[in-house]
Amino acid sequence: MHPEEVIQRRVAIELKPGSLVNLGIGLPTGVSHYVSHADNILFQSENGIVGMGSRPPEGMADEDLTDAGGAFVMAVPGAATVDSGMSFGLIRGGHLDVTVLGGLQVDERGYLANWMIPGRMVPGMGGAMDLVSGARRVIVAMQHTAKGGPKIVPQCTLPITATRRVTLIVTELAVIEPTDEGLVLRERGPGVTIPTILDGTSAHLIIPDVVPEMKLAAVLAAESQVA
Amino acid sequence: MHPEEVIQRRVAIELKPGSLVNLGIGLPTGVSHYVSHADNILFQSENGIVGMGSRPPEGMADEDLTDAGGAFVMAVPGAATVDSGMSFGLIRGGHLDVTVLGGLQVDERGYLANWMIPGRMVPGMGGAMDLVSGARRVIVAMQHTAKGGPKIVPQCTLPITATRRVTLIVTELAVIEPTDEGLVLRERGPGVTIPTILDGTSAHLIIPDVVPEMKLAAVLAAESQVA
Amino acid sequence: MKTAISAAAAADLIPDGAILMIGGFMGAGSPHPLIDALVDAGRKNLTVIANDTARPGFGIGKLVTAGAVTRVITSHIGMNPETQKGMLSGRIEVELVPQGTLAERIRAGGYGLGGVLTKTGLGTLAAEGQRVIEIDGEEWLLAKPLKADFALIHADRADYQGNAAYQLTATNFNPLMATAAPTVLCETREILPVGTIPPDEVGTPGVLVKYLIGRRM
Amino acid sequence: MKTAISAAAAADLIPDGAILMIGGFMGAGSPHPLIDALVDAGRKNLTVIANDTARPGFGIGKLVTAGAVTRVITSHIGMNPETQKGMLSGRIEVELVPQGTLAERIRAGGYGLGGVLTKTGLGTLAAEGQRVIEIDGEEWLLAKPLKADFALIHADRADYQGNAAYQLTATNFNPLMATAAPTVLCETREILPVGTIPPDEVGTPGVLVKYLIGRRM
Repeated sequence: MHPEEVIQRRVAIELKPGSLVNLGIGLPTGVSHYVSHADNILFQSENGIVGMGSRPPEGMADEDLTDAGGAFVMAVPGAATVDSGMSFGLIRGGHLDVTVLGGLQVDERGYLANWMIPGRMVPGMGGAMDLVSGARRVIVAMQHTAKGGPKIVPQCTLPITATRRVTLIVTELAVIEPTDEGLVLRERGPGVTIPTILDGTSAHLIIPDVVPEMKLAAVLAAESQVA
Repeated sequence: MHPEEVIQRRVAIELKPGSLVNLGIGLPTGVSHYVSHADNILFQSENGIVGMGSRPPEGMADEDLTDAGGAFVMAVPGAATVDSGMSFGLIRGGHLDVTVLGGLQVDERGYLANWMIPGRMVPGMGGAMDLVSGARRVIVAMQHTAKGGPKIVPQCTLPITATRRVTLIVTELAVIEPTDEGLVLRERGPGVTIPTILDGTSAHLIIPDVVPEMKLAAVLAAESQVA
Repeated sequence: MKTAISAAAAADLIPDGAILMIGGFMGAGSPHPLIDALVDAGRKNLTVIANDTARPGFGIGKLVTAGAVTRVITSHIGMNPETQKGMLSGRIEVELVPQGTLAERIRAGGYGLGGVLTKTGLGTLAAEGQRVIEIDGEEWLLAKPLKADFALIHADRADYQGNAAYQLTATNFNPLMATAAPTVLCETREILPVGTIPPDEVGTPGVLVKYLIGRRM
Repeated sequence: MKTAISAAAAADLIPDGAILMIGGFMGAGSPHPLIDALVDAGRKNLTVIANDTARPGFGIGKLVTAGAVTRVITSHIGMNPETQKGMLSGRIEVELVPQGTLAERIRAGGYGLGGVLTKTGLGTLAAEGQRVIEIDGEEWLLAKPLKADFALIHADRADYQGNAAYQLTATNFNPLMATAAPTVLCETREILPVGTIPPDEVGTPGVLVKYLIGRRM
């Protein structure tokens, strides 16, 4: 299984029926492929829509209906559009249940760095700082390492996105929960051993007696996909 | 002529074509009777409408279309409705050209008191403090005296509405402009002499060499009335 | 999908002593059936955050008349002598807030902002006990965010997802209050099927609304 | 009644060195004909306040490509390598602001508020050089209001009074920006007779708009 699929299917399990969810551009967006329509999960996009749908079929795009990356989307029945003030009111005001974001680094404090690499890549924070500060739950969905180097580190060397501890880190190797005591290893990836996880992690991990293998959301029939 | 009519017709002259105007409940509301429809003046009501019209004919009221006093109104073509946040954004943000309010006292600093009499009448400030702080021009429209006592005083004894100097005071006896130097008598009421004005005023008035009699807006045919 | 309940069932959710935001402006755009149900249920000791207390026997005025209210945060009580009498006798604690500041304080509560910086009220009684912040040599009054236990709002129409649309000057404080309480009860003229309110007509996204109360239930 | 002018005439109103707010989000809801006209007019030294600088050759990206922009206040330049290159070379001064804070700073400018108090950015690079205000033991970042000389917005439709209505996610920053500049230029698909946009559909009251630019002129 491709690492991205593992991550997306594991994150999908975290999304409770009826919740409001913001998925970052890239890997997080793919989580929606594993969410059942029956769960009535609403996707919010910070450019101003609650109830974002999937990509429109060829020829049915509208330039006034896009996602935060500028790509065309559809709206689900019961969607609402809002201006940028209210969009971030929903985010900052604690009305967003979950945000799923990519990460460059996460550290033992549970702090996320995901918006710049000084001198090399300065895209700007966009909505990331508001999302990490304001969402009720922050899930970091990222590959465990980058070019073989650890991304889960003792302390972020890259500029952090917020001084708020994220809720959960999901990689293809592990599910890790930041706590008062530090980073706790909660689950292992499919067929992954604890030494493999430790190998790819420079942060200290607290290892409970039992670390089960992660469950993954089912692969849905194409017609159930919402985005 | 009734004192209220003098005040209303004099204030009407202050309203420039195309401007956005908020009229307080009571005496100020009557100013609209002397405004020509051709001047395209828009009336704003702080409960959330730009383009408020007159009272609806019998049987044509709608409970969702009211003025700030809760009375039924109509909307002019091109009206817009807004929530309370934006309504006061227009007021506080300097987008309102003129507010016309009643007054209990105005003093030599040009400060207005119009929202309470301690221990006797505490209606609350409603929108008055925002209107006096935020409108580009603040016109106080009031009778010159109350029960024979002066209302234009050296310093307000009642709680002030704002520490912002009002633009103009219009009474049935006089038009007075607060300036850096103090209160300047600009105009006399119809047939009113300067001694009569001074008699009803406890504040110091600066009297220029020429103090003309005030001009009044014409009485319009009923069909021209907008409110 | 949101639960559609009767006004009486809605009143049952609200305990004595609760802090309520109630939409409306002199009664226009108030959730009248919810107010009636609270009076019928004999609620006591309520705190009401609202633009005004309407008039005796109308809108929020009914709660004042019934003795259900012991504290109000409001901009105007001038049309309700009963609220004024209650304040002067000490039976009702009244915090008077300039209307525009009240709107922004509610929005700040709902939008996760730390406060409101305004010139309105500077140097007046409304500034008493409040902090003045100097920014680049200018003074601003710091007004704090407001939140409530319940927001009781009125919408013209809503769908079963909770999406609410407002009409004309009945809009007023309703969309702001819908953001500032964990439990939002939306009273509405009609509850429509999901998908029948166009996205641009929605003033309050359904995610903010917990209960719907239709007038024809 | 508002003056309806061509995009070229609109560009003539805007001098080199002006501070502009430009609506849109990755190009969606941007006033594209006005951007084209500014490029055609060869404007220089502009400050642009906008959510992003879109992509090279699209939306605000065209102004960057043309070298018309020397300063941007924005939340995201990640899709436009030219803006990033300009920033790294020092040719374009870039102030990066979290998106929600940018929206509130613009609104504060337009709504007469003294600033924005937010937790977003606290303890990060985005807080550098900014004031932290403690309120009841909690820390908040103070972000200052933004204003511009001109706001260039896009609306779906407008009437000759300047009332503007927005559509779907093309709304974004447009209604906020329409409050924060003394001269608002509203580019729109169609200009309609006064009275044909229902009051509840108006997102920006006409009093805020100075010039209308129709696509079919």
